[in-house]
Order: sequence, then C-alpha cells, then structure tokens
Amino acid sequence: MITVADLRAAALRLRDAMEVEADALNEIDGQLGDGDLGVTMRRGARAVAERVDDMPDDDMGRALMVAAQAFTKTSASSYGTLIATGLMAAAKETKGSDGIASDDLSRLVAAARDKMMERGKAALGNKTVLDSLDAMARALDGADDPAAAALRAAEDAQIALRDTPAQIGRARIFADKSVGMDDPGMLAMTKIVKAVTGR
Amino acid sequence: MITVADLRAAALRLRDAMEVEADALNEIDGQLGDGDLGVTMRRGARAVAERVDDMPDDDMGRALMVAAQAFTKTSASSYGTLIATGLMAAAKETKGSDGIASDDLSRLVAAARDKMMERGKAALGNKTVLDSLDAMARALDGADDPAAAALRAAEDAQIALRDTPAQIGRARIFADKSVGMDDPGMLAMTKIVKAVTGR
Amino acid sequence: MKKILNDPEKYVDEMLDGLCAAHPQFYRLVGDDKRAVARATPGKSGKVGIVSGGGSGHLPVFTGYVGPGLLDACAIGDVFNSPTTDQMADAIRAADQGAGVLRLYGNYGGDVMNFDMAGDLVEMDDITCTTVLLADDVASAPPAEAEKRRGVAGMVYAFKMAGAAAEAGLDLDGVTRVAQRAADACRSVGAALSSCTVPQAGKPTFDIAEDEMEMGMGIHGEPGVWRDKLRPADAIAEEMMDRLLADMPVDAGDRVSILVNSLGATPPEELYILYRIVKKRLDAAGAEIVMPLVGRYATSMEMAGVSFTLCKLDDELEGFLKAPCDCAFWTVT
Amino acid sequence: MKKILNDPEKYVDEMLDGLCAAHPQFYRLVGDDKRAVARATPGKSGKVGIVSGGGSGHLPVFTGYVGPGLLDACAIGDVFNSPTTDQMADAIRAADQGAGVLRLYGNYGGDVMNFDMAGDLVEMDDITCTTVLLADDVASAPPAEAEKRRGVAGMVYAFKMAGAAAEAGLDLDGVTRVAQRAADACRSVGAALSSCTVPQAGKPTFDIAEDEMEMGMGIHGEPGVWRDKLRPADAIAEEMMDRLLADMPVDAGDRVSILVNSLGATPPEELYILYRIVKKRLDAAGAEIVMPLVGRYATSMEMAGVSFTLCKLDDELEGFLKAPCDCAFWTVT
Ligand SMILES: Nc1ncnc2c1ncn2[C@@H]1O[C@H](COP(=O)(O)OP(=O)(O)O)[C@@H](O)[C@H]1O
Ligand SMILES: Nc1ncnc2c1ncn2[C@@H]1O[C@H](COP(=O)(O)OP(=O)(O)O)[C@@H](O)[C@H]1O
Ligand SMILES: [Mg+2]
Ligand SMILES: [Mg+2]
Ligand SMILES: [Mg+2]
Ligand SMILES: [Mg+2]
Repeated sequence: MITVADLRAAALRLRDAMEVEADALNEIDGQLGDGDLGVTMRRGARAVAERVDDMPDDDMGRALMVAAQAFTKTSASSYGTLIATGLMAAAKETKGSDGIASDDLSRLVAAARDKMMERGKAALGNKTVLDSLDAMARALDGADDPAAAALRAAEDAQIALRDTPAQIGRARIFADKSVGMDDPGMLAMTKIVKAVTGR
Repeated sequence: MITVADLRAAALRLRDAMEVEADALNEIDGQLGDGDLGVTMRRGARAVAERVDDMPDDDMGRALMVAAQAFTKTSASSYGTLIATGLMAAAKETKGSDGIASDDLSRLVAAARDKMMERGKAALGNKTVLDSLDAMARALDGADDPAAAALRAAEDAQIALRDTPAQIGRARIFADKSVGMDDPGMLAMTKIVKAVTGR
Repeated sequence: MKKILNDPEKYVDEMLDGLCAAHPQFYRLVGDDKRAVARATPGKSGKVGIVSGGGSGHLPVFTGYVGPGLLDACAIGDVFNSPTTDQMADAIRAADQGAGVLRLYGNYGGDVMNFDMAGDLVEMDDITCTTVLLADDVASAPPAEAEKRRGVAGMVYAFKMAGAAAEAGLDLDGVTRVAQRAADACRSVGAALSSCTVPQAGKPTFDIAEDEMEMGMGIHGEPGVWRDKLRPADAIAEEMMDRLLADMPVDAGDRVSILVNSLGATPPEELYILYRIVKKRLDAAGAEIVMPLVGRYATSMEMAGVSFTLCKLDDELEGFLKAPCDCAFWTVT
Repeated sequence: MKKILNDPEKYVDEMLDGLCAAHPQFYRLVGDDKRAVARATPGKSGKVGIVSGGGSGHLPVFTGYVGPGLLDACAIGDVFNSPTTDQMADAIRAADQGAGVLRLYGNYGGDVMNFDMAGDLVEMDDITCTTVLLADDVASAPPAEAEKRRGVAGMVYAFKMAGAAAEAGLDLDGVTRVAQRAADACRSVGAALSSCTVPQAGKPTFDIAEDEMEMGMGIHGEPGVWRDKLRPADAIAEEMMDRLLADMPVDAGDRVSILVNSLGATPPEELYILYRIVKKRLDAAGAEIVMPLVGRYATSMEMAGVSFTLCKLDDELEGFLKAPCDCAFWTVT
C-alpha cells in the first residue's frame, strides 16, 4: 500500500529530479514547442514539495488534492494543467482513504487519463502524455512489480509513438518534423515515473 | 563680366561635380552630423541644372532666383536653405541686369553672407559656411583673378577654422570632437567654388 | 536583450502595477495574487460580464481592453503563458454582475483548459459561463480544420462587438451569439520580420536573418507558411490580402472593417504604406470599408511585423463596432 | 533593414497617401507636392490656425496631431529632414482661417530657417505668423543655453494646449502666449536602446552594442550624456526623473502631467514598469499627477527606448490639457 508518507517522499524525489531535468525538458519542448515544459515541471514539483506538510496522513484524496492545487497555482501551461487534472481525478477516487492499494493503481491512472482526455480533448494515439498514461494503466493491471511495470510502459509508449506525427498543441504545426522525435510530455512522464518510484 | 550663359555653364559643371563629390560630402557630414550634405548638394545641383533653360538671358537676378528656388524645392536641410537664401540675396542685388561685373562680385558675396547670417542666426567665427563666404567677399575685393582669389580664400578659411570647435547645428554637440576636423559646409563651399569657376 | 525591465520574474506584476497606477480610472487589480484586472467602475448590475485572458506581452491585448463597452475583467498570465485556473476564476468573479459571464479568448491549449477549469470552479459560486473562442488566424490551419486555428488580432473586433452588445443590455445568450458571430466574421494573417524576447527566456524567441521575413507566423513565433527574403511592402500586402480573401471572399456591396496591426516595432508609417494596398484590394472587390483600424492593437512586445484582420459586417455587427467604448488604449466616441 | 517599404524615396509620400486613405475624416493632403496635411474639416472661420512641421518618422508627431483641438495643418519632410519652405507655406495657408497662424515646432536648424522663409512667403498673402519653438530636451544643452535645446516629446503638450486655446477662441497673441507657456512648462529626457533605420540611408543611424543603452540621446540619434551597459528599469527611471527634477524642481502641491513615451519598439509593458518609479518620485515630491500619458506619442520609427516629459501645470494649462481633442492617434473626451 502507498501511504501519504510515501507520497511525500515521492514528492521530494520528484522535486530533486526536476531540478536536474528541467533544462533537458525545456530543450526538447523548445524543438517544436515553446520550451517551457521544464519550467512547468520544476515550478510545479517545487510547489508540491513545499506543501508536503499540508498533506493529511489520513486522507490520500486530500493529499493528492494538495498536489493538484500546487500545480494549478504555479503553472498554467498545458502540461501543468493536465497533471493537475489527473491528480484531481485520482484525489476524487481516493478521498477519505489512508492510502492506495497496489491493485488499485491501474484504476486510478485510468481515471486520471480519462479526465485529462476530457479536459484536453485529445485522443489516444495523438502522441501525448495520454498515451503514456494509457500504457501505464494497462501495464499496472495485475502487475507484480507496479513500479517497474509503469516505468517500462511509459518508456515503451514513448518509443512506440516516436515515429507518428504530433497531432496536438504547438507541435502539431510541425507534424512532419515531429516524426522520429519523442513527445516532450511523454518523455516528461517517463522521468516523473522514474522519480516518484525511485527507480 | 559674368553672363547668364556663364551661369548656366557653371550650373552644369556644379551638377557634374556634385555627382562625384556627394558620397564624400555625406561621409564628412556623417562624422558629426546626419550625413545628408552630399544628398542636399547633389539634389540641389541637379535641380538647378535641370532649370538652366528657365534662366532668362537678360535678367541675371531672375536667373539666380531660378537657382535659389531649385534649392528650396529640393532640399530643406540647413545647408540647402542657406544656399537658397544666399542666392536670393544675390538675385535681389542683380535684378534686371544682364550680368555681374567682376568688381561687383565681392559685394554680392557679402550680401549673401549677411542674409544667410540673418537667416541662420550664426556669427562669423562659428566655423560655418559663413566664414568661407566672408573670406571670399574680402578676397574678391579688387582681385585680379576673382576665380583664383575666391577659391584660395575658401580653402584658407577652411584650414584656418579647422582647429576651432563647432558651435552651430548638430556638430555643436560634438564640439570637442570637431576640433581638427573640417566643417562640412566649408568643405562643400570649396568644392562649389572649384566647380563653378571651373578650376 | 533590448528590454527595459528589472527582474524578469517580476515583469508582469510590475507592468500591472504601473498600468493600474497610470490609469486608475480604468483598471483595478483583483484576486489573491493580483493577476486579474477588472474595470475600476464595475458594469451596472444585471449586465452580462465579459472576461478574457491569456499570456502577457500583447498589450493592448488582453488587459488593455478592460473598460466600458469592452471587457469587464481579464486574467493575466506570464509573458506568452496562460493564466492559472485561479486567476481566471478571479477574473470571472470580478466580471459577474449577476447575469452570467462570457469567456472570450484565443484558441490556445493552456488557456482553453484553464478557462474550462475556472468555469468549473465558479459554478460553485452560481456563475453561469459561456465560451467563445477566437480562431481567426488563417495561416494556422486550413479551412477544413478551422476550429484548430489560433486566435490573433481578430479578438479586438470580438471584444468590441461583444462589449457593446453587453452594454446594450443583451442577455448572456445574446452577447454570446454576437461574440460568436464577430469571431466567425474575422480572418487574420500575420507576417513577422523579427523576433521579440520573452523576459524569462532572455533571448529572442526565434532567429531570423536580417534580410528575411516569415509569412503567417504566429504571435508567439509559431512557424508560418514560408520564410524568405524580405519583400516590398506592396507585395507583402497583396499576398496577405490574397490569403484573407481566399479564406473569406468579399463581394461587391459587402461592408467590412479591416485592422492593419503592428506586432510592435513596426511603426505606423509602414502600416500606412501597407494600407494603400489593403484599400485598393477592398475597393476593387467593391466592398465598403467601415472604421478601418491602423495601429498597435494586438502585439508581441517588440516584434517587427504586421497582421491584417478582415471583419465582415452586417447591420448588427456594424452598430456594435461603432458604439462607444473607452479604455487606456482605444476610445470610440 | 527590418522595414516594410517599397522605394525608400517614396516612403513618406506613400505613408501620407495611406494615412489620408485610412482616416479621411481627419486628414487631407494639400499643396503642390502633397507634403502638407490639413484637417479634413477646416477650423471655423476666425479661429487662430496652428501649424507644425518637421521630418517624417516620428508618428504621431507631427502629422498625426492634425485634428480638432490640436493642429490645423502640418508640413512633412522626408524622414528626419525638414520640409521645404514651400511645403511649410502650403501648410500655413491651409491653417489660416483669417486670424493668423502660430508656427509651433521643434528647435531644429533646418526647420527654423525654412519656417522663417515660409513666413516671409505668406506675408505676401497677408497672413500674420507667430512662432513658438519647442526646446524641451534637457540633455541637449545646459540650462544656461536652454534656448539651444532641441524639441522632443514636449511638443505633444504644446500642441494639445495651444490647440485647445485656439479652439476656445483666443486670438493669435493669446494662443501664442499659451503655447509659449506650455513650451516653457515642459522638460524632457530620453534614453535609447537601439537605433532606427532611415529608409533612404538603408542602415541603422547609429551603432549600439546589444547590451548598451545611451542616456540623453536625441530622437534622430543625436548623442546623449553617457553610453553604458543597459541598466535595470528602475535605475533608468530614477536617473531620468533626477535629470528632469534637477532642471525643473517640483514642489509639494504642484500639479503636473507626465508623458512616458516609447520611441517606437519599446512596448507599453515596459513603459508601465517605468511608470511605477515616475509616480513614486512625483508622489514623494508631493505633486499631484494629472492625466498621465503612457504610450507612443513621439517616436523615431522602430527605435527602442523611452522618453519622459514632465509638464508643470497651472489652472489655465490644465484646463487646456483636459479639453477635448480628436485625431487618429489621440482622443480626449
Ligand atoms: N490537449 C492535450 N491533451 C493531452 N496532452 C497534451 C495536450 N496538449 C499538450 N499535451 C501534452 O503536453 C506536452 C506539452 O506541454 P506544455 O509544454 O506545457 O505545452 P504548452 O507550453 O504548449 O502549453 C505535450 O508534449 C503533450 O504531451
Ligand atoms: N545656422 C547656420 N548658419 C550658418 N551655417 C550653418 C548653420 N547651420 C548649418 N550650417 C552649415 O551647414 C553645414 C551642415 O549642413 P547640413 O548637413 O545641411 O545640416 P543639417 O543636416 O543639420 O540640416 C554645416 O557644416 C555648416 O557649415
Ligand atoms: Mg511548452
Ligand atoms: Mg507554454
Ligand atoms: Mg547634415
Ligand atoms: Mg539634415
């Protein structure tokens, strides 16, 4: 079971990882987009880490809501808003519980994916973070080692979509150029999973 | 005696000279000013040359007025306006006459100088074209070879004032820097005299 | 970076402080983090509120157009970045006079998601919201995908017409309908000659050679349809008019307005050189030009370049275009 | 050259064509060579005429300010070059409504000589002329030689106040007196960050490094008082206020207006950042700020930089400042 204490530790790891990765994420986002993905993630992760003490031990839902709000308050870019949306969806599902059972992870990631799809009006296969989440939700279903399964799924999805053209956001305008390049949001999700799972 | 035919020939020589000298005059004006002196002189001289046929044989005054108006119509820079002012002054003095006697030249140049002084509110010694005219008016007084005398006076005045600071127009702001440099308007007058006298 | 600023992180907050200090008769900062601007004197009770928002760096868009006959409030993000959900909710609350609020803004991913979330938030305050998205840039997607187009200077017409409709007392549905019709009536295209610098980035958003221009470039430096040697003004204007008229043909007898807009550094002198061709083309089509706008109405800070926005009028839209409005950047009497 | 133009030689004529085509309700070309702009609807008979003129490249200065409550006519030279005597005479004739004409323009050698000559010309048409020269730039000469100072953005206040005085029916002496008092009440200082390009020259007027600025530079690139690394906005604003207040101290209770002006490329965002300090300094002096102006009122095409103009008011000047005016660039209601 993942407790709020685990969530706090994960938040601190995420912050540390994003301090390191921010430039690389800006760089890749800058190739076809506006180059702010690292800024988004560094700011958001810092804000979540600053608020770990506001996460109540006995309510995973409220703890996740704290994380979501940290993102909405600090970043309004597409990615930050989608992450907040996903966290809110998970928060809603875990409200009042003191943790997340391993075999509930798949359902929560799927819930986040669905809400983010609704919010961003993108479809699966559009080469976005949604494809990472979709792959993860499927891989987590019945996984023995959820962390490993999620990470591998995120990595595989990134590779699987590499050669499709971008269809969403700024990168869409460069659809042709985007073939053969990783989607920045998918890459970021791989790094997020790596950080929060401590792999 | 200088006839209107002589004036026409001088105008054509002036135009040809200014086609050649324009860049150099822009260059020297650009060192401390706005670099348009060559443009002014080329345009003005072209306009005068275009209107030589409007210069009546029997009225040197009206002929000079044609030249003055060619300058006011094409150029409104300080120098162009002063040249027009000087030409108008000379025109007034020669109205109705069929030419200029050699021994009248000094008086006409002095008249131009005075009217230009009134117009531009500069004083002698301010390192401007006025100092060239003043030197020429004095040198022409009783000169055997008016052309040679005028040219030498213009050249000498230019050198004499080289080491004084500019006190007029844009160059005034760079007064210090202007020490040791020729005044563009004085240099232009030397070139004008050279061209119209055919030396 | 040829910019006059202190801390890049404070660029927007200091700008807003100065804006409100200079024009207290028009603007008032609201919200927790002071990232929403509302009218100094709120619209009268029962008037439909109109809110906009988006990234900074486009003055007068968006914030500048808060005022009588225009917007009621505006949420302001960092330069070229969406405001947050909370900031948008602050703006919506400030705009609400009990008759609902129209969200009227440009079609950019982050803005859309955040305005949607802000709508969810203010639902809890019983504020009804509608949405009209500006998507007028013909260079950003073909006609078949017109709904994917980004919003650019066309929003100036939409703000003006919707603002006048709200002032005239139309209800939320009515104002929303006018705004949608205004949005549908506009087509824009831009051409950039140089980049601007986002303060937080500290370097130009894109590189472009000293003798190059880019046709169709977006206001954040989004790529356009071609990049090539700088062309003569008349050729640029002809091509821009070609693109607009191909997308929205104009017939004899049509009444249109046209906005010839500087993206920032391009001086009005050059807008007027372009305007000769704009007028020639519309005259040739037999259209009547109504209230042409020439100036800096929607900018990208110090970017050099221009955009044209063609707006097809009918009696209703023309009436709202000519109605009075007032703000620090635009007065119609 | 990042400029949108056709033939550099036609820059000004095409600009004027476009200006008058876009705003026929305000502007009308007059004179043989169409280098004077007059009001579309002349001032009423018996009103004192006000004429200005100077080089192009400074829109809205000079031509833009032709309109009710402002100028009656304007002569327009090539970029940064004086109009000719004939063009000025055309403008004076267009401005005359039988009550004489005030020549109100900046203190530049060529302009002065040509306006004087134009005055001689129109004397033959029995038009009486007076002259008020703007010489507000404190960086261009020390106080002891104040009459040698060049005229910069202060002319905006002088146009406005003299224009209102003429509209109010004052006679030529009265309008001239108001204009002189307005001119005397203004002090300006500018700072440039980048050059502009005169079309006919085809290259930047001056070179300045990417990280440099020049304090006190004139609007044609005339040298200033220092050139150094670009400073933070607040430091720039403090120094500019220091220079203005040293030249014209402001006391508690004084009423002043202030113009924070972009020379062209500098966006309004940055003017507002500066305005915070302007207001702080005037508040600290105990002065009351009346109708502050922030925007592009007197420019040098695409030059990056700013100028501040401080204008000390009394009841008469304040009344004329607030009086209505209208033109394509500035509406006061
Ligand atoms: N509508 C959307 N739905 C799903 N994912 C999206 C959407 N828009 C953007 N993304 C994801 O976000 C990433 C870009 O995020 P970000 O840099 O914040 O965008 P922007 O700066 O354009 O607002 C993309 O790589 C993609 O994975
Ligand atoms: N007020 C003046 N009185 C006499 N000569 C002047 C005056 N102003 C300028 N000049 C002369 O004109 C020359 C500069 O002419 P020009 O380039 O036309 O000036 P600007 O471009 O500043 O109008 C100077 O070198 C000087 O000789
Ligand atoms: Mg991005
Ligand atoms: Mg972004
Ligand atoms: Mg010169
Ligand atoms: Mg000159």
